[in-house]
Amino acid sequence: MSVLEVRGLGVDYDGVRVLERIDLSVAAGAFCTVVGASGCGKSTFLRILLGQERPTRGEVLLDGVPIPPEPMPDRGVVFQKYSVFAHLSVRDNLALPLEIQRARGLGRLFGRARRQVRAEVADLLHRIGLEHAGDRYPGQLSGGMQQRLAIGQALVLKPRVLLLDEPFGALDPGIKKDMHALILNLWQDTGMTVFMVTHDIQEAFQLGTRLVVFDKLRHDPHAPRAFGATITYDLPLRPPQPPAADRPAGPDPAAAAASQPPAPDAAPETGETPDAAP
Amino acid sequence: MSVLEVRGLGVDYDGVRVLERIDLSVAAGAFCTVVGASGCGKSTFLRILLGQERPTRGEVLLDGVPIPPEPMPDRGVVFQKYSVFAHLSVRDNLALPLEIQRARGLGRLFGRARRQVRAEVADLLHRIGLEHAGDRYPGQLSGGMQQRLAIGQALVLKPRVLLLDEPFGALDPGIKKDMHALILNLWQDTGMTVFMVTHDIQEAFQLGTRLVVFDKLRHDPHAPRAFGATITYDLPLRPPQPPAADRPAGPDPAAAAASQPPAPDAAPETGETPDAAP
Amino acid sequence: QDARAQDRESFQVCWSIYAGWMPWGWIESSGLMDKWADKYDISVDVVQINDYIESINQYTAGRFDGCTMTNMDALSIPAGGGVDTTALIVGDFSNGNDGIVLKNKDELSAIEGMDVHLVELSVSHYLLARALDQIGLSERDVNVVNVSDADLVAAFDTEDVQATVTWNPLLSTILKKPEANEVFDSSQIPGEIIDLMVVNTETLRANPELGKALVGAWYEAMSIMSSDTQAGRDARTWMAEAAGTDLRGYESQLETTQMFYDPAEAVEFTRDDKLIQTMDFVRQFLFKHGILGQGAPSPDYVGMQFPGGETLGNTNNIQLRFDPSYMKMAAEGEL
Amino acid sequence: MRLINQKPSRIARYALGALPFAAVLLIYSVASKLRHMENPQDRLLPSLQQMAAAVERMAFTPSKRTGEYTMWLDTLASLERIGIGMLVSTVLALVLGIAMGAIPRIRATLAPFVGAFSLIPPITVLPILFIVFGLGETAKIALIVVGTAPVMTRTVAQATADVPDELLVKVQTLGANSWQIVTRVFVPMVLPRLIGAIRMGLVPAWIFLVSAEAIAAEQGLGYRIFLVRRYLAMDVILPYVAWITIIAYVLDRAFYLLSRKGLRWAHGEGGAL
Amino acid sequence: MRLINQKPSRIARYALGALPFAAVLLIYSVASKLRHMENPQDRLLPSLQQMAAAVERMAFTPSKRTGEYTMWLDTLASLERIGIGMLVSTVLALVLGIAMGAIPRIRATLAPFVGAFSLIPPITVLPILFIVFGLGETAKIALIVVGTAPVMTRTVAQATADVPDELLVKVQTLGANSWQIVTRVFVPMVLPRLIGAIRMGLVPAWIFLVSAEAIAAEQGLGYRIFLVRRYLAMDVILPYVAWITIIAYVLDRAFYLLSRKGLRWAHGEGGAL
Ligand SMILES: Nc1ncnc2c1ncn2[C@@H]1O[C@H](COP(=O)(O)OP(=O)(O)OP(=O)(O)O)[C@@H](O)[C@H]1O
Ligand SMILES: Nc1ncnc2c1ncn2[C@@H]1O[C@H](COP(=O)(O)OP(=O)(O)OP(=O)(O)O)[C@@H](O)[C@H]1O
Ligand SMILES: [Mg+2]
Ligand SMILES: [Mg+2]
Repeated sequence: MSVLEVRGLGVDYDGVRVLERIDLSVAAGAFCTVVGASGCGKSTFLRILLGQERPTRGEVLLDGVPIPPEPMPDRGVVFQKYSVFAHLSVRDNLALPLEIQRARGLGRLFGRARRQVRAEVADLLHRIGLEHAGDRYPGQLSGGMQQRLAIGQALVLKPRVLLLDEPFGALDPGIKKDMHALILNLWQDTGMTVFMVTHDIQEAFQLGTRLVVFDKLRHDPHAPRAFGATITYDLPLRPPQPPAADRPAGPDPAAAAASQPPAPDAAPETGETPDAAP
Repeated sequence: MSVLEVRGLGVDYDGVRVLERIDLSVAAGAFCTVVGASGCGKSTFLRILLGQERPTRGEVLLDGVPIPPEPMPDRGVVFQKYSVFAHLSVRDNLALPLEIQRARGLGRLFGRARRQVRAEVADLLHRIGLEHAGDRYPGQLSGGMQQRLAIGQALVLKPRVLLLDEPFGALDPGIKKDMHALILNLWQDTGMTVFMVTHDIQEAFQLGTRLVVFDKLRHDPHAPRAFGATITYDLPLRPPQPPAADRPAGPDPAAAAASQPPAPDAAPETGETPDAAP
Repeated sequence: QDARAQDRESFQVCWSIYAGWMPWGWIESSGLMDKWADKYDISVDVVQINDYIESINQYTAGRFDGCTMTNMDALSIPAGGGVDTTALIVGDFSNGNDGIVLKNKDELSAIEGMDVHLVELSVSHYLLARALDQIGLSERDVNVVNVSDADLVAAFDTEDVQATVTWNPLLSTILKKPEANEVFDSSQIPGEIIDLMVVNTETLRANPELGKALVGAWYEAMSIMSSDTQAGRDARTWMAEAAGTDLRGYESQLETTQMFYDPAEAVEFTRDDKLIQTMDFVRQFLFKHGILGQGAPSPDYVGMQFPGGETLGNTNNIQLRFDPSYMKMAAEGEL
Repeated sequence: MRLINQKPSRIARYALGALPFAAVLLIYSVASKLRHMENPQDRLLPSLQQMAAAVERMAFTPSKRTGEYTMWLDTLASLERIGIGMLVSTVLALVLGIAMGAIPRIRATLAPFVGAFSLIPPITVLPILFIVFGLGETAKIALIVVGTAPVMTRTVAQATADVPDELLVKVQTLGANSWQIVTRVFVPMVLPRLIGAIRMGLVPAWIFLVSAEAIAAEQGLGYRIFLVRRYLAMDVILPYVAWITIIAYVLDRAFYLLSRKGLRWAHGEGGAL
Repeated sequence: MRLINQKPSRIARYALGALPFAAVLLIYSVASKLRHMENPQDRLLPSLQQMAAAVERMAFTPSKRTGEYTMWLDTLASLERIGIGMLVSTVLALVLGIAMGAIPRIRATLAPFVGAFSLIPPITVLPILFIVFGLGETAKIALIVVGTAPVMTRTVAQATADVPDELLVKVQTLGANSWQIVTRVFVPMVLPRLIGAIRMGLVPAWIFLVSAEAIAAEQGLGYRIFLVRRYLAMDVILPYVAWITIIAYVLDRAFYLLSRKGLRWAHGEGGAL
């Protein structure tokens, strides 16, 4: 059962072909990792999936229906930076999606409704390990804590698909390990479909149920900009997880991925957890 | 023969003790890596070595002489960010130190003298792998290229000591590998003494001839701010290299460090070298 | 359709701060205006505007039904701009209130070749032209430099200014400087710089009560302020303070202002043929400086009407009327 | 040690800061004394005592005409005008600026016009302003608004356009409609720069206030300065100017503190002058 | 689709941008027509033809008195004043601003004073400017400088203080002395914000130019506007105001392009309005 289907997708920018002939069909519960050279169009592809931009050719279907040409809550996203709101405390960042859903006018709740929302996000706050930092502003958090918050915020509305654009690219290795465990746990619990662009091949192999490689297949030395990148490899790594609801209780692939032998660059935690600093 | 000597160093900030009783004696040609929890005072220690700040107690000697209370060309530095000049092209960034030395008035050379300086830095430009990007501005470079430039710039004047504050903290693992090779090569060629703060323990072990760990030794739960951090471990990893000039031709420790089995997180180069992007 | 020509009940007139017009402020604040307006079943607002030119511009643009201004400005701005205007009250004429001041020289003829600082195209400019005329010089023999009235007093303190023409209270402030010499003043061309309250002719025709109320209030104020009673002193003190000075300062300004406290004198002044001659000087001056109406082909372009049906200029384009009939009513106690 | 590394102590900082003020006062006193020696009735540079007397008269003695304290009356009138003017400008800047920054159609429509409009020196079109807005309080407030709102609007529009695209995409994936994006993202994120714009705008606001009051007013700080200028009463003008400066300074600081306290998130790092 | 996502095409953008200008022109024409129906000699809102005739007279017909073309003469005189004034302000801002931003002692000394000084409305202290600078060109230029330099200085000082500490440490480890740090780091890094400050400063500069030319001028755009205001010649004033606006716009764009071309490094990303 494929959640996301991409058919004959192509993107040109000002006449330069960036992506071409991309066909992809992603099953529900898959964890797709995407790698490719810098500038080959990975972020562009993600922007198309988001609906932030429209493809020059081809179409994208979500659950069989063409996606609307703008971002919607069925597709969550985490970028490398600017993914959380600097003017809201950690707690308010998590409450924001619910406030937006419930207060269609101002987008802001008051009194009991507000307390209610805050109570609802308390569990999530705990799961992303920020319960002690609930009242801090993002500017007072480390990079790792900010990305944890960004992921948490993207998950509040339980999107069908979560899109990640190099979410851990700027983090220290030790912190990265933490984040991998966190994202695998959340993916496993929610049963959502994940699309993650990364520069770290090891990360791509370790996390994904499927690895997608973008590259230029054809190259004309006389017209280097004539051809765009497409999908050159598409490796299944492990079976996607069944949707959270009807998943068997047996050993699950995500847990398996998480319990791989620890990577040898395992650095000790040097203070990026909220309490380590004096 | 110790280049750098730290005696009974202590630092208070507004009555809060950050560092205390630090004694350290570093041999010429050592590659000291420094690790420690976030906020324990590693950057503070580096600022003291730089002369940017004065210690509350104790003293720092360079070649047996107390360091002047401000940064000087005998101690080079590379920070995690803001280490190169955004308004100068790559080539001009490298030429800047020489221009400053030779034009004590304006700090700017013209005509022949200028061409001469540019020729002098051509080799360095090549060694840091930026010869194709010589005319670009730092804003047009990737993070890795910027740090390569920063290191190159810091080395132009051949400082006695090079101080690095998490220079590779913001880079992708693949790029990091490159940078490790680069810094080891340069260290080896120049025979300078290196001090490098890092969060990445693996990096610390892999590069250093000596590993210094900062931590709080004493902790009073009733006055958590009463005691500062000091050096808790000081592990020799391999012998420091002899000064570049009188070094024997035999196998050298830096090369040994560089030829350790490749780390398993070896990611393929995804475009951070100057030519990879289309 | 024309709002000005309609029968209305509420009116606005404006005035600006000047010795001869200070009574208007007092008329408004003391309730005299309301008293007279009530008598004719209308309401009249007397509004203070600090910038003299702006007050005339606003009147010309139609925002006010009446405004205080000099005979010269009445001809050049509203009349020249096609707003048919009637001089309702001839309040005073400048009798020394305007003067030419030289530094360290006491002969008018010394002005030849000098930079003369003044408000260009104002009555000062006119005074200068008339003064030069009398000693056989013309404007060509001096260099006129424009200075805004707000800056004039301070400007006189600088080396650059050796000659200036201005009016009170700037004049008296300047004359306090030891090196300042007044070499010519408006008392030497008596009756040529006249301070008026003008109203829109169409409005006045449709609403004669406005004229009656204004004139009635004005002459009641005149009789009070000219009296040597406590009420008179109080009124003058009020005016002095509103003018930014004290009673003594204000009274010295009044000394060089030929006030027509008695309406009969004003009527007589208006009927005198000398007025026609004065206005002829004025229109020649304006025409020469290109400010008598838009693209005026000759000094006759704008017509003026005087008491007894006499006219000056184009009778098909009468825009400025001297009409003593309301003042006459006051003189005869008919208000 | 290099000059840039020589940091004065706290006390030295205060002493140095007071220096130029003391110098100006000294120069003024000497110049005033010299002029008075030449002409005892000089009005241009009154002595400090004369100014003190004028303040005593204007601020602490009831006016004979109205029985009120002139300087306070003037201050209140001016503050009211500048307050309303800046309020209107702020609202305009916020509404138009965010609309321009956020909605491409509105930006395309208004940006060139606001850009051109902000370059018109308002005092040159005073007659038209007065005709449109009348001569009452509205005109004076309108002059302040016309003089400050366009630049403030441009600042807010730029701040709105500077909100990173990532945040806009993110909030859309959280289901926000355009209006919610305005209330929950644009308005709060733009506030620090709006306060900055208000602080910048207060400088021209005072200038326009003074100009407006010089043309049509019966009280106000600018009016009084205009009125006594014809007598060159610098003993009144200078204290009034100093008073205006003090008020302006206090307002500026107040907005700065408001921003620091109320928008802590925006003042994470970097010192301001 | 959400409003913030609806992007007009290139052509639509131009059309929308022209809209408000067209609307103003239309409203003006109608208002002018109405007033002329009432009074054919109305001067407040001259018709477009009347303004064209005035421009013809002022710009393309030699003056009867001097044989010169009034409008060009006025333009040259004003441009010279504003040019010199802004040059002086720029130099002052650069020198004082960098000194204040870079050298702690100078900052401690000058920052409070410049801060206070920038809040004084300069037109209120004109008499003092006169005694210091006389009445000639110097005084007019001084008014522009006094009106623009303090704010520009503050901007440059802030920009200087914003140069990251890391860069200062780095350049010191390269052996630079204070003066070299100024020439090689502060000046070039501050230039983009200096150009920004000049663009911001040009708005009040025009206002002060117009005020300055009221002092004692014989030509200049502001002088002419002031003069013809005496007979409500809006047919001259309005084209002059439009002309000032056009000049101001061209200058603003020129500085913007200068910054984009000359300081490419500073315009890496982000669009400006
Ligand atoms: N808005 C745009 N207009 C024109 N060209 C664009 C635009 N956005 C991206 N590009 C070009 O499209 C290509 C793909 O860019 P994209 O950001 O998708 O690459 P990427 O694979 O995400 O790279 P990276 O790994 O560096 O993030 C690049 O060559 C880029 O220059
Ligand atoms: N200028 C200062 N004034 C007051 N406290 C300071 C100052 N600079 C640093 N500190 C404090 O001193 C301590 C040490 O800071 P420092 O930056 O040296 O830590 P660090 O070990 O480099 O941390 P990290 O690993 O996060 O870079 C911290 O608690 C910090 O809050
Ligand atoms: Mg990308
Ligand atoms: Mg640190």
